[in-house]
Amino acid sequence: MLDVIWLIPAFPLVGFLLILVFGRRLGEPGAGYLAAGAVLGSFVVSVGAYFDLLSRDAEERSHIETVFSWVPVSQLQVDMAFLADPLSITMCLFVTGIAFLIHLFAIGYMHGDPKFSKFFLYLNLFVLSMTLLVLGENLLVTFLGWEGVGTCSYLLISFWHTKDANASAGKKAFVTNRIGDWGFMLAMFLGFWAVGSVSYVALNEAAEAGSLATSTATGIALLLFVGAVGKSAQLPLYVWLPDAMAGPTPVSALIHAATMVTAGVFLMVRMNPMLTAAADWAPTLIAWVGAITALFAATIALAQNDIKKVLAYSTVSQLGYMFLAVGSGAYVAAIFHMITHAFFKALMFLGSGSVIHGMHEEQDMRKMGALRKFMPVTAATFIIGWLAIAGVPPFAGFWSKDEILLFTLAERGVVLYVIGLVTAVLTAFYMTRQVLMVFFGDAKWGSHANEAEAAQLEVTPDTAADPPVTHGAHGEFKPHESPPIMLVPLVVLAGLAMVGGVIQLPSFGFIPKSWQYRLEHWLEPVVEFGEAQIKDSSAYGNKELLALLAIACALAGIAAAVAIYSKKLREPIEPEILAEGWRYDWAISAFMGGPGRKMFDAVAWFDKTIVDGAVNGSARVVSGAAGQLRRGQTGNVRNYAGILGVGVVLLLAWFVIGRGVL
Amino acid sequence: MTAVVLAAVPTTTYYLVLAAILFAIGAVGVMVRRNPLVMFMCIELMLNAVNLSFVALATRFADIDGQTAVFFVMVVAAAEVVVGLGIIISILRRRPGVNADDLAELKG
Amino acid sequence: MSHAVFGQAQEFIAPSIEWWQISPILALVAGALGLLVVGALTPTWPRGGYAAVAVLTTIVAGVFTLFHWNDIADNGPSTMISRALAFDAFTQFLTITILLATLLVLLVTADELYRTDNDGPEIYALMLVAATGGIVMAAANDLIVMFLGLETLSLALYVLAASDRERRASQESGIKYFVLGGFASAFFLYGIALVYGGFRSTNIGEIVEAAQADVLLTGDDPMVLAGLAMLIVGLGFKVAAVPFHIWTPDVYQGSPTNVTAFMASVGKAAAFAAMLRVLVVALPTQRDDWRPAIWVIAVVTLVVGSALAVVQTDVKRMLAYSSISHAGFILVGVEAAGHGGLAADNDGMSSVAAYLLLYAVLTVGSFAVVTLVGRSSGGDTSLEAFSGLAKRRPALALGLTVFLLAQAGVPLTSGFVAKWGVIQAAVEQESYVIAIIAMIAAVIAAYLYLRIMVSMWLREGAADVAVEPVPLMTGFSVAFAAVFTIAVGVWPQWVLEAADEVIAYAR
Amino acid sequence: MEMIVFVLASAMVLVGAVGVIVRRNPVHAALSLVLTLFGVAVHFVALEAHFLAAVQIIVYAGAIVVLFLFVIMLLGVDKAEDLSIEPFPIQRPLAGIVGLGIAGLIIAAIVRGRDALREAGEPLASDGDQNVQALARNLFEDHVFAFEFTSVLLIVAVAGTVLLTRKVKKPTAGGKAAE
Amino acid sequence: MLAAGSSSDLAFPILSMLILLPVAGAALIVLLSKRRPEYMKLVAAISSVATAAMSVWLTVEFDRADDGFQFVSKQPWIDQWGIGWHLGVDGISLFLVLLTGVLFPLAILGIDPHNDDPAQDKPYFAWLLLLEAGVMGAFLSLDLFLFFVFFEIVLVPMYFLIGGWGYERREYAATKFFLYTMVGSAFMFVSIMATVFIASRNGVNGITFDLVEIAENASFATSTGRWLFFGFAIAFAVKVPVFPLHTWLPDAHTQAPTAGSVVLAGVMLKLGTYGLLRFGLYLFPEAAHWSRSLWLTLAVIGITYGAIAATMQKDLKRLVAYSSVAHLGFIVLGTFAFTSEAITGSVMQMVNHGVSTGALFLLVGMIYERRHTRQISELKGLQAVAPIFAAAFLLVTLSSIGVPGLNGFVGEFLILIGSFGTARWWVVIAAAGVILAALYLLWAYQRVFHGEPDEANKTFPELKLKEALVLLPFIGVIVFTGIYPKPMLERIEPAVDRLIAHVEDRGGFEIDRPTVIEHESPAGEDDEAHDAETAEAGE
Repeated sequence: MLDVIWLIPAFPLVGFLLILVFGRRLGEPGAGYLAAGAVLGSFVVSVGAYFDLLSRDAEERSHIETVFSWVPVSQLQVDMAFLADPLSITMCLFVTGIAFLIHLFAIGYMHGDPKFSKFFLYLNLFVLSMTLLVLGENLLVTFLGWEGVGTCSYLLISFWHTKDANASAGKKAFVTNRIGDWGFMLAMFLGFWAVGSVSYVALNEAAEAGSLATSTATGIALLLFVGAVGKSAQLPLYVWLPDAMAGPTPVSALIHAATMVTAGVFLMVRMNPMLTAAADWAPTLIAWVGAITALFAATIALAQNDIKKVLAYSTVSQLGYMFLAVGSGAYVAAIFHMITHAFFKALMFLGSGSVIHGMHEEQDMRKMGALRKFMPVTAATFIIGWLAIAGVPPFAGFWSKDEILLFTLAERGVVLYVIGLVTAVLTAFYMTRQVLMVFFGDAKWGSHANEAEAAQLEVTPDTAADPPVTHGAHGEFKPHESPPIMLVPLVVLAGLAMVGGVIQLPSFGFIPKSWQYRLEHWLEPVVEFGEAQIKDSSAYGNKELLALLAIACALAGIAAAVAIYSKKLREPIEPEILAEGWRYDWAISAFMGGPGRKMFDAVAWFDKTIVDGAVNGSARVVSGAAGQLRRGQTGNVRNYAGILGVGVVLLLAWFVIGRGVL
Repeated sequence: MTAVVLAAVPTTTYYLVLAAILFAIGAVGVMVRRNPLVMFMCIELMLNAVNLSFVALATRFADIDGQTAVFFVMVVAAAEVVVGLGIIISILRRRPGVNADDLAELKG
Repeated sequence: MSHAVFGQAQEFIAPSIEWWQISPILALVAGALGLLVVGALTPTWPRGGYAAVAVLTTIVAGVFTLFHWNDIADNGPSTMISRALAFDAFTQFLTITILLATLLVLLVTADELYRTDNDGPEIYALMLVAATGGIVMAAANDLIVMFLGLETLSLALYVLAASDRERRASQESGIKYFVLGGFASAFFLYGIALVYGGFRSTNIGEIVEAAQADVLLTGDDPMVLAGLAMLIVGLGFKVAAVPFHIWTPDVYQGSPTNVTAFMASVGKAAAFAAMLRVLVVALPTQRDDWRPAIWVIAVVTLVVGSALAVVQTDVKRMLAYSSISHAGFILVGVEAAGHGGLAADNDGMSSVAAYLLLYAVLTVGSFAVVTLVGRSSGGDTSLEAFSGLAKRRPALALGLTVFLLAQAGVPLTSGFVAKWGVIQAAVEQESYVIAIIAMIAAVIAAYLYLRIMVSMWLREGAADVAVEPVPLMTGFSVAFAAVFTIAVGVWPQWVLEAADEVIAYAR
Repeated sequence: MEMIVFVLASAMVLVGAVGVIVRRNPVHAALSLVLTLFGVAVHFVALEAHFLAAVQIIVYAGAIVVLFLFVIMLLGVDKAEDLSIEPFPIQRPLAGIVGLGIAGLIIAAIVRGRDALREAGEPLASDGDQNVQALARNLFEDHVFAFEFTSVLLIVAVAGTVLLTRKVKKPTAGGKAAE
Repeated sequence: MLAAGSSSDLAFPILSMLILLPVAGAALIVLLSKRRPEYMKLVAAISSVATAAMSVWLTVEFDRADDGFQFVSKQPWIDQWGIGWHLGVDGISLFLVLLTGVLFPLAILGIDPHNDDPAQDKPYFAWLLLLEAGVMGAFLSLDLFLFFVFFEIVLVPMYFLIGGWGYERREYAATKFFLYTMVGSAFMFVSIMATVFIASRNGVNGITFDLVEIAENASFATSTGRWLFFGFAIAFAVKVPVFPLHTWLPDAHTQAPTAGSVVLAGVMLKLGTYGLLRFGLYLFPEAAHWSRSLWLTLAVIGITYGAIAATMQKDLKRLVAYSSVAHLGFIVLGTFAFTSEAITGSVMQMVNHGVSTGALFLLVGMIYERRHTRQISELKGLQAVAPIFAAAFLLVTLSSIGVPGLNGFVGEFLILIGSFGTARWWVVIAAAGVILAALYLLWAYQRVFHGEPDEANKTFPELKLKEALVLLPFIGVIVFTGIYPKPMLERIEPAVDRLIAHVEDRGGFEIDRPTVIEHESPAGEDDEAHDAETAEAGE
């Protein structure tokens, strides 16, 4: 099966091409099914590859499949080649799996959209890029996927491009990502010049063998991290992700929660030997960035009222966790959290999509409430997701988060651990707030039924593709449950969010030995850093205690939220500054619109006035001088004789005085 | 004193210096006079200066070539006068009393 | 030795006169005389008769010259008639140049004269005689002979400049040219006298002998240097080198256009030929003295000519300034020739010769178009008169465009070959600075050509401009010049080969 | 004696020359020119160029100046030129500088070049007869081409005069009257 | 030994035909009656398509294993000066020739000049064909004189195209273009001759303008070489254009008719970069290496400065023009990095830029045809009314931005990665320029295509079939070379390697190469497999 690993990207490619050519003819829902089918094909191949790998010895679990030579110049020999190893196949599995589910969901969600087939065109292109990203044998193929997903993200965020906000968000995402790509590219260059290759194997082996200078390794690691910061929306480049919610909700689920944004984490894990070889402060820096991002985003999420914005900031926060893990050496935990997060966050995004769908494009949580009665399946699955993210055992999120915190304490000390813990409290709090506002309490939409829709059409037409077309036919406003095709993915994801934790259970006494650290063992060939490295730390010794502490924090957060938003024991504190995201975005805009713009204007002015001015100026000087000179040509013959005479004298002077014997 | 003067013989250089002065006077004349005919006369002055130089040098070198050259200069001067006066006449006939300063329509 | 010994009776030895070798001159003079005498005797000739005779004369002279060319190739250069004239490739090349230009100008002149009904033998005769003067200048092996040639050419040109007697501009240009020309001639002549004072001879061959002896023994002679300065003044005037160019724009503009063409082609070629004779052939021993002067003059000429051309509004005047700029270019070649060295590795002279030939044809072509445009617009040759020419007369516009591009030095035209030649010569002598200045000046001048082209191609002309048919002979000379321009540009080999021969000169 | 002749003749030359450029009336200027020409002729005699002296008187003073006077009379341009006004203020100083420059520089060259003047050959015969003979011999042996070529120059003069003074034909329908 | 390169035994003078065919077409057009304007385009199309076919054939016949000049045609021309009609093509020029061959028929077929008077078609097509001949000639010449002739001659048709069929300020733009370029050429003019003469005294037998002869045999004193190099370099720098000599370009591009812009951006600017490579590096390795810091700095300034200036443009065409300044900065950067990767990337980027920017100008031209404005502010929401058009535009934009998988990326990437080792800090800044490219192009795209279309733009017509057919080759190339650049790279690289070997040999310096850490892994085997594969291909 590994020989046909190229089929994984090939399926979506074919799907993409078919929809490109026949998209309009296929129409709805044909295009959707075709796209979903293509992704399913990839998933199947991934599963096959998984079992193939599984059947090999641990040392043999790496296979390179070269499709063709891509950029062969001199020393730089880059192949279009795929690396099948536990890490990439793991990624493939969950990427294609979730992608398939989301494709299904989208068939329902995008129902009636005039650009239905185009949506799936982009979606398949995205899956293609994403699989290239994770399967790439070298940094360049990964970069191809990396930029590819960025481009798809751009296309999908600005999918409803007639709204300026959507278009801006798409552009913002792309450009911000590009800042990160700058780091990625430089890392590649540095790697190439240090090792003579950009393939992962060569680079990682060089790092492991210690044949790289520490400074080089640090450079590569940090530059890759810059790339990861861009792609995975960490401070200071996270700004694009909340805006990216302008895209259709399946996009948010797939790209901006489950897969693309985790690419940065994947990359860091992929290159983990480089991090190990780097100077010590490099992983510490990464951990700090991750932790601060996690906390920072969590605080912002506290005060958001847009159902998707909450999830977006939550995503940023969770990604921060993953980087905290990476920086703490918990690579497996990072991957683990990536997977569980993919499950529950995709679930919740889809759930929110279902809610939005059911609420006729309403996204403001203050206008929701009590939806559990109208959308029981959505509500149930959403609640599972909520429990997972809040860190309530035995849901998936608890296990992964717990492991990250364990490693953090063991490797990076108590400060970061506390930050992580506080973030966990906040996470539980704001997620509970969201659940309460959306599904519980009083229905706040009933009172302003139709005019609400009408008003919302004009005032906050956030994601309105073309509401009148989708739901305009409804005579009266009443939330409704989504069609089965949307619910099936929800249910499947809810199941995964519930039991996803089993792939990497900690070594608690009550858990059978064979169930412990399965993911870690599986990833062993790729990630050598694991449980063994922290075995001697005191934190490891008290891991059960720490787990209890984490549970306590989660429950505390939930309790507080219930107290405030359900029992109304206290007025909610939602400071303006949090709602505005600490004004970070505002500051950037102010800078770009102010001094930045001035700088650009200055360059344009410089170009026009100085550079071009010099050119035109020299022309003017010539004609000006000529104009002056021209006045010597008086037309008077005696003047002419005088000028001639002057010439004679000068010439004579040269010959007689200059050259003569005088 | 007188004897000295009488005994002195002007050398070739004397003639050449005289010729140079004459030439310069002629050149100045072309620059300051406005009547085309007079300007023309000044050119004749210059030619005479040249002739004087030639003859003085011919004598100094005992070389008849210099005198021959003067002969040709005279021919040229004659021809030039004919042509020049022809042009002047053809202009003055149509624009009587015009002087060199008036003929300045072409310029710049 | 020319200075005979006096005091005793002497047999008169008649000098041998090489009739065959001066046959082009004889042919031209005969043609001119024929025109004048027969023209005077039979007042009414058939239309075109004068022109036909004149053209025929130049062709005959040209054929003779071609024979001579081969002669020299076989027997090497020599001098003629008591060493008064040089019979060498340089002479023949310039003779061809002058005759070709004269031929083309005669064709244009014929059409011009019909138009004003001024057809008469004199103008043709004067042109033939002027060409003779030019040829003599180029061939002169004696400064006195050169002076006579120069005067012949100049006097004829004075008259021709003033020949459109009813036009005030023509009158003005005639008198200006005459006064200043006489003034400059006087300097030239004085220069001869001073050189004579230095070397005791006016014969170039003897000057060289004397100079080689003198300079080696006693170093520079200030009198010679002063004479040299004066000679440069006289020749600089004729070639229109700054600051002795001052007459050029006015005279070019004021003269009848066909005469302007003649001045710019024949006059310039002859003057440069004379300049080479004086500076390179006669006074190579003084080259360290005159080369810097020529350098400065060349630079100033290039810059002033090009820059002033840019601010003009009259096309004739523009072309006048452009001819000044071209003179600067040729001076670059002269400067290069002044670097000495073996003839084989100094292309200065040949590049100048080639430039003169190519430029002569070009400029006649340009002015020929101007005559036609001036005709449609009632004598107006301002830039506006050229507006929309491409719409009215595309062929004519194309022709002028070819000439202008060539003057700008665009490749695949003769102008490029010419520029290439002189710049190559300069660079060969490592005169990089002057080469670069020349090229920059060429860019400035290019603006001028572009302006004319813009006018022709991109501007709308006045609606009421009459579209006169192109007269046959002018059309022919424009076409010939254009084809020549392109042909030489594409296949310059033969011109260059011929020009390379001019290094074999006689003294 | 020779010195006295020289000084006197030089005085004639210079006075005449200055006269040409300062006399306001062209007729007076022409007469001043005659004075100069005579002075030059005297010098020619002193320099034993007898033939040229004669030609100088006959052709120059006799023919050319007469021609000048004739034209002045013909055209009636004997009106005095007002030399007190100079429309170009710079012109006269410029002329002065140029004049001084030319004279000064050439004199400098001559004076410095005196030592370099080539040695004389055998002295020229001092009587007029032989002078004419020598000149003739020189003319027809060494300068025969130049001599013959002067005829071409004269053709120009003739043709030019004819052209310039010929009556203009009335422009016919086809032609255009010039401005 | 690096001899003059092998000439294939092709009896057919294909290179000469590439130049002469368009000339013949132009001549035929000139001879045709003005009253039959409909034939003009036909003749132009036939002759340019024939040229294109021939250039394709050339590419097919090209022997990729041969690193020397192929199809060499060498005839004496001006023996007097040692000038010959010496043509040849190697990996560096091959694709530029192909690009020229293919771009012209597209420009001729794809865009009609906006002539009020059909009679004006005649000069238009004649000029275009002459332009093609000139550009072809410049890419094929192996003789300094010949090259200069072609280098200069292209100005004339371009001048007339801009001046005759351009927009509002065409006279100004055309004149500026002509004169500016001529100033540069003035220096090259002198430099060429000096090179020849100095070479003739230092190693070359007699006077010859033959490029290969001089490059292989002449030795220049250090300072002489530097002077000469700068003479050449100024001309090329103007043509490229390198900051701060670029200001003619926005004017010329903006005012030129669409076909003119396409050709100008597509191939004419490459004369500069190609010249730097072919003449600058080849003839004066030492000088080029010595002055590299200057060039790298100017290139990087060009990249960032061009991008920033582009961001602030209000005119869409002008924006694209400034983007050319930025893109060509990359090419210059790669050229002066001296590594095989970088120079190969530069050559490739020359072609890529030609395709991408050519296509962009085409599209902008189509917008102008429809809306009669190029002002970004007057365009809005076009994607809503013309989605296919928008998609094409977006694809080309992305290619221009340098998104991987499209052609723009490969060249840019190769340049940057190749330059990193020899010009590290410049690359760091240049790579940041990539961010800016996304900024200005996407911003422009957003302003023009996104949003709700207003009244004026509501009726914007969708891409027509004919237009689509013209765009198709561009898009095909954009995608194909992005995904599979190997056919190009393997033809370019041998020539580049040979050039670098020559540069190292004559310049007397070593160029840094990446450290290679041997490792035992499948990747290593792959490398060997590569070699085997290349060797196979070589046979």
